[in-house]
Amino acid sequence: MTIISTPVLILGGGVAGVSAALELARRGVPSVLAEKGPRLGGRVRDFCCKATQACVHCGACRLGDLLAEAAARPEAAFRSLALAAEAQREGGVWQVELRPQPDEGEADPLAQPLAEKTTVNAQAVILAVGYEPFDPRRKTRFGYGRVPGVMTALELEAMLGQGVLVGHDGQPPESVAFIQCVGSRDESLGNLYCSRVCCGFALDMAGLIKEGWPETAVTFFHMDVQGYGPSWEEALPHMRQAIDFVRAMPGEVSAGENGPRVCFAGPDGQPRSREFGLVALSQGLTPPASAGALSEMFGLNRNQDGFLGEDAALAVSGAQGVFVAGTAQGPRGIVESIDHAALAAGAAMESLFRAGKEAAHG
Amino acid sequence: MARVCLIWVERPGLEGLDPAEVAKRAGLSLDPGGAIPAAVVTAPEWAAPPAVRSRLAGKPAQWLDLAGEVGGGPAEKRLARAAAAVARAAGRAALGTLPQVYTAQPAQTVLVAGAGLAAVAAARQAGLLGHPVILATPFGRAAQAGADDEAEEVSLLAAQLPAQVEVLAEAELRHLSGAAGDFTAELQTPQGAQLKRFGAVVLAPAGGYAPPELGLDPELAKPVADLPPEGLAGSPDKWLQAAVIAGVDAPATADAFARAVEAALALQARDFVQTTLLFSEARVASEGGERRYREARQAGVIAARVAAGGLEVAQGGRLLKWRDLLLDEEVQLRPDLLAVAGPVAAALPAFLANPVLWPAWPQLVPEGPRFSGGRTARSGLYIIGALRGTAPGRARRVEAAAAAADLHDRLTQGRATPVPSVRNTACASCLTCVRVCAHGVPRYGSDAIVCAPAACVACGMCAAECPAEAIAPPGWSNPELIAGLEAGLAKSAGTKAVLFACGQSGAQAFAELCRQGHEWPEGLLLYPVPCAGRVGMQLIMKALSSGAAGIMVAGCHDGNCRSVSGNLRARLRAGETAALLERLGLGPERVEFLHLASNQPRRLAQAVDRFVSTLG
Amino acid sequence: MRALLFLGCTVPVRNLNYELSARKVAEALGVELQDLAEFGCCGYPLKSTDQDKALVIAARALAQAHGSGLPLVALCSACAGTLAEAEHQLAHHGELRAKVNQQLAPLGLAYEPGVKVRHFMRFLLEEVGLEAIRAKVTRKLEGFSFAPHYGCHYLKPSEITGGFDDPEDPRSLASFIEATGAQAVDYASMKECCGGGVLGADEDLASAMAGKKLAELDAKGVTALALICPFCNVMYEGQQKAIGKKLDLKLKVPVVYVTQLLGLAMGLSPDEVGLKLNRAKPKELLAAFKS
Amino acid sequence: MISLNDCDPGFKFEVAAEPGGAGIKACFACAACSARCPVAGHREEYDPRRIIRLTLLGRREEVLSSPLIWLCSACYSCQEVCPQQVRFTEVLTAIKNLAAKAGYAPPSAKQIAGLLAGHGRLLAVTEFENEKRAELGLPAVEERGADYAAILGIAPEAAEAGEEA
Repeated sequence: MTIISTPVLILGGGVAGVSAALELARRGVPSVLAEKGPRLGGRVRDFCCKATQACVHCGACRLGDLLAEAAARPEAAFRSLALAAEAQREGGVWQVELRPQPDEGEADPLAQPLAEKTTVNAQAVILAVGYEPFDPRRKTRFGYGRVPGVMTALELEAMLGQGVLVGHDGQPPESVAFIQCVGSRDESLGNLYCSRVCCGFALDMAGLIKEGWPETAVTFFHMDVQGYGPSWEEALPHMRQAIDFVRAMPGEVSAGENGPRVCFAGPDGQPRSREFGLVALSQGLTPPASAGALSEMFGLNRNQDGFLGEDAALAVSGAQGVFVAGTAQGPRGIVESIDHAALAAGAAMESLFRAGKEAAHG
Repeated sequence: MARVCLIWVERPGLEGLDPAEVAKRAGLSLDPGGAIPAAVVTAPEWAAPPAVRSRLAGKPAQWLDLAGEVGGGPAEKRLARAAAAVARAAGRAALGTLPQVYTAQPAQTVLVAGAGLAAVAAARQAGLLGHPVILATPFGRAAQAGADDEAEEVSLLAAQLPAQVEVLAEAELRHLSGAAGDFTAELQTPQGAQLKRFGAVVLAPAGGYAPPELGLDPELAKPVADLPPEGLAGSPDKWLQAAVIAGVDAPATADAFARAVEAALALQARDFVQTTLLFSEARVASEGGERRYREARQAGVIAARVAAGGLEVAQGGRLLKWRDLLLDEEVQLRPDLLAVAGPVAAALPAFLANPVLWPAWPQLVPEGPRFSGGRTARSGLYIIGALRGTAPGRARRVEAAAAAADLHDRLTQGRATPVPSVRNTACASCLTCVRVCAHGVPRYGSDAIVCAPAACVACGMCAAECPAEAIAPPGWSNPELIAGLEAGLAKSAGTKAVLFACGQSGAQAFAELCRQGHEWPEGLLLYPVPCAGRVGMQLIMKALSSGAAGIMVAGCHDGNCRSVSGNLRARLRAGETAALLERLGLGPERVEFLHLASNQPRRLAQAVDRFVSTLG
Repeated sequence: MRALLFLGCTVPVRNLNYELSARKVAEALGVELQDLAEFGCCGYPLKSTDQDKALVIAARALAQAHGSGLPLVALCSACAGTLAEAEHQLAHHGELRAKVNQQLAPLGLAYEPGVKVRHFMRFLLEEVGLEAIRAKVTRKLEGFSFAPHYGCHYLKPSEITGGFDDPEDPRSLASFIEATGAQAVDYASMKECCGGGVLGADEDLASAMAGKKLAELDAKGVTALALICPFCNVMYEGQQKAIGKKLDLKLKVPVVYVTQLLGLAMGLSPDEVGLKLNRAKPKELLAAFKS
Repeated sequence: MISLNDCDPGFKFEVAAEPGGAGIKACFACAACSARCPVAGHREEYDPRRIIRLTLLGRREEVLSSPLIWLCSACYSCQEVCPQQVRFTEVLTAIKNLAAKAGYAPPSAKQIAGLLAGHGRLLAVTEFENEKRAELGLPAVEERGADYAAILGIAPEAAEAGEEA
């Protein structure tokens, strides 16, 4: 059993966690970051660049900068394969037990694998454990896992990242459909929130498809196109020309003769169906799988959507020296997550400052 | 010329390379220990053992991330690649190094000009980080906020301002120039005007709401924040009709939509008031936005989607007409009450509107992923809150926190902020550098170019464009770059090609490919540069004349350059060089620019393979 | 194992084959069905014009069932759905319960929560289990193919049915069919509604709705369409000829009840499962079981 | 041309106050219901979303008098796919109840109460039926019309009359 002491412990090594470590370093505050997996970078590691004629501001490339800076900052120590299993607070200090996770042999040069059970004594803790993509199997009607050619937007992303686009029959599809809000804006699932990033994410991918496979027709099933920055509003009219925007939530995706068949209502309210070579489900962002355990461990509330941190001002007030950064707190994009980590880091620093002052006066 | 030694630091990716053999091939001696005049180290500075770092303090050392340059393939090939990279670095190390000369210490005081949550939060954070802060507010006290901020929250935060924060009441920022470490600001207060020097400046002017231009009668149409008195209600026989407009010409921002929904809810809650919410897209991408939108519908608000630009406004808003998209029928409404939601906005400070002194807004505040968190292209200047269109609340706190940390880092981490060296003997005061530097580093002093002490990001655009070779960030002058280029090309085998790779994109992608064991074409010399913008025509021509058959420049995608236009400039120069080659009959295909992101290694590998194969 | 049987309006008058086969299958599986003697209409037909009264009618049946302490099973999907929904509503809303009981009082009845209402097939699935059913199969219906029709109220609304089978990807009837050794056919219009609900309001519409499935299965060629609801039967069997005429199609889609298939597979004779009473006769099946 | 000033803002609340009607106001017009409606597939003029819309706008008479509301087959497809839990099948039941109160129920619907009051069921059971049942070894079925007549508040004679009508 090893014992480490640090002003701040960060749980989660995705962009938010790494950013939090860097933000603390920029403030001169040392930290220890514990990532349960073998590598830093989280889900963003699997995201591809979606620039076509120009950068679309997705921010996926920022991971490179972050990791490069992280490597050069002596204030931040990174531990991989380290899972927080227990935590208790004593005398204003969190004692968090990290347990080593099985090594799958994918070591990250920036992180040191946790060798043994370790207790970290930290004055503040930042939870940056990310999100869980909605499991589209819960929306049986969209055919995921049953209908060939139906995939998640993340799976499509991985494919596009390899420069490949194949549909239900293993061939480049003549048409691609995106179905938005799968798992978002859905009272029947209890997910009564917009996942914020999916419109931009899907349309950026649509742009990539139109660039790489110009003959492919793209249809975008949606309810409302969400904003994504000023240049986005300028780009939307062009997208509307290149892509078929259908304002309707499809009723069902079933196996058709030539690929997945999407049934939806036309502008006249009449049901119709169309077959696509590939259907991508833009699954929403849901609270991290560990949200329940962490909220219990750290005595932290969850907001009404189930994400960590109930009070909007939590990142400042930081009850008990626990702060939340990135998508663990709610759906947000990559750049937003990076910046959100600055708020958590700033708040953590303030809590150290306050604790220091109290100690000096006490 | 100093004799250069190779200091071998073993790193993942360097396995199987024999240090002695690499040194021999590169024409260096392997570190004999003890005092040495100059060195190439096979690791980035942060990864080298402390002993090596202290040994080399003040020495001309080239910290080479060799593992990010070699790649995979047969041992012989990897050896050749390593030797070329080491030779390239040695070429520069051999020139020795200039001691860093600081013309001025960066000023540490931070100016926060503005009011409201963003301003107070930024002042507070910067103060906590130990900076003296002047919070110049247009109001009588720090706690006062613009129309777009929650007054209570601002008061709460203002009450917690640390002692380092000095509040300058009723102050106006009249003039601003300079960059990080050396801003000059003219502040007008009731006590008179004062000129002060600041290390960093945060602009966070008080904001308000900008109502959309719909030809509405201001007597009828009120901002959503300004709803009619509570008592106003209809009767069972005569319901009052209220309308709330939330972005019908162009979709509302999520923030404006949320405020419109709140207003609609408030109106609908009154007795016998029927509220219709008009919008073109339901922008629910805000925390709790979807929930409140549903709440409003549940309360009885009629959600009316109008095609963008499809709202017909007559009689100043007393008659509204639109087509109901679901029924495909015309609908009209004569509202008794009308509330309008617009995006947050703040007036552009007058000095920023001066096109001679300040770049246009899109160049100053580029909308790229590298300019979030309040950052602007001008080093040390942060624009946050309403002026940037940032939604009230947490998003402004985020910006304030990010800006404070960034400015602190910039003003205190001397090693990260080199000051360009200017050879005044060569300088013709043509102001090219002043013009091309996006970060505002060089400015014309009384008789020479002077550089802000904490502003340079070493993109090297000044050096690339300076016709007199008079200015360069330390380590990136033409002689240094060319020495490396020549030395590296001399050790490259086969068909020689140079890949100039931007540190934000190309070089990162290259290193990633090396980690994956990618085998690079023989004769390819990687030349990492801080920004593609450093690669001017001269460097390209020099590479060609030093034996390279082709030059590829890999820079960021449009709109993703840390220095705003380094990528575009590089592409322009590559194009010009290619055109010149064509005129000379040498073939324009020898020079190519590649747009790239750091996470596009595959694209880089394919482009390089294709490029090199065409060189024959 | 015992259960209370609720027959409803249609089954005991028009679908004796269904009733017969269900009773025999229950017996073979060791399920003792006790008749709810006072049964009548479940209230469903009245819902569209007066759902308050419909609820009281449903509550009447539930009140009568309560004393037995047995789970209530219905052969008709609409009955099962209506009674389950009424139970759900009344159990959860005290005020509603009081109001309903006021109206039941003159009949000497009082509703009390606690009757578990299920469709007969669901009851078999959950209480007997496919394993036990397979164990009773003595005569595999190999070589035959049946297209299951789930209908609407057997599965939906899933809030009431509790999602025992996924309405979007239903499997339960197919698993019964497969338990008999026959092939369960997957087909495009499997989830379509029979249209029975609008037969009274608009016969053309109802015919068009039922016709869609009949036309697909006619073209596909299955041994029979397999049902579990007398309402659906009205459309697919009772109206088949009329629908064919209306749509100008020669429809010849045999129709059976799933309970009949289970019975045959368990060794019951065609007569015992009332196969004679089927009007859209499953000729292949009849031929095979002639002897 | 619809004038919102001439619509009945109270109509949606009226529908919502009926049992099962509460979900109507939650609709955000995603059209999933229309996509899955089997009736819409056969009847061009039938569109669940349209009925919801007209109700929300307060077109009381237009909705209640529309013969379209009686075309729902109550298959619950719309209810299952609705992401906002509008429960349109139940909402439409609420609307039909209001329409019936306003006297708009179609003849076929009107007969039902009479049948139930007369026989306690939709289909009469005579001796003929019970004989047939007996042949097959099935227990006899009794009519329980009186209970139903009492619940429905219809005198048995009136029930008979209704049936004949």
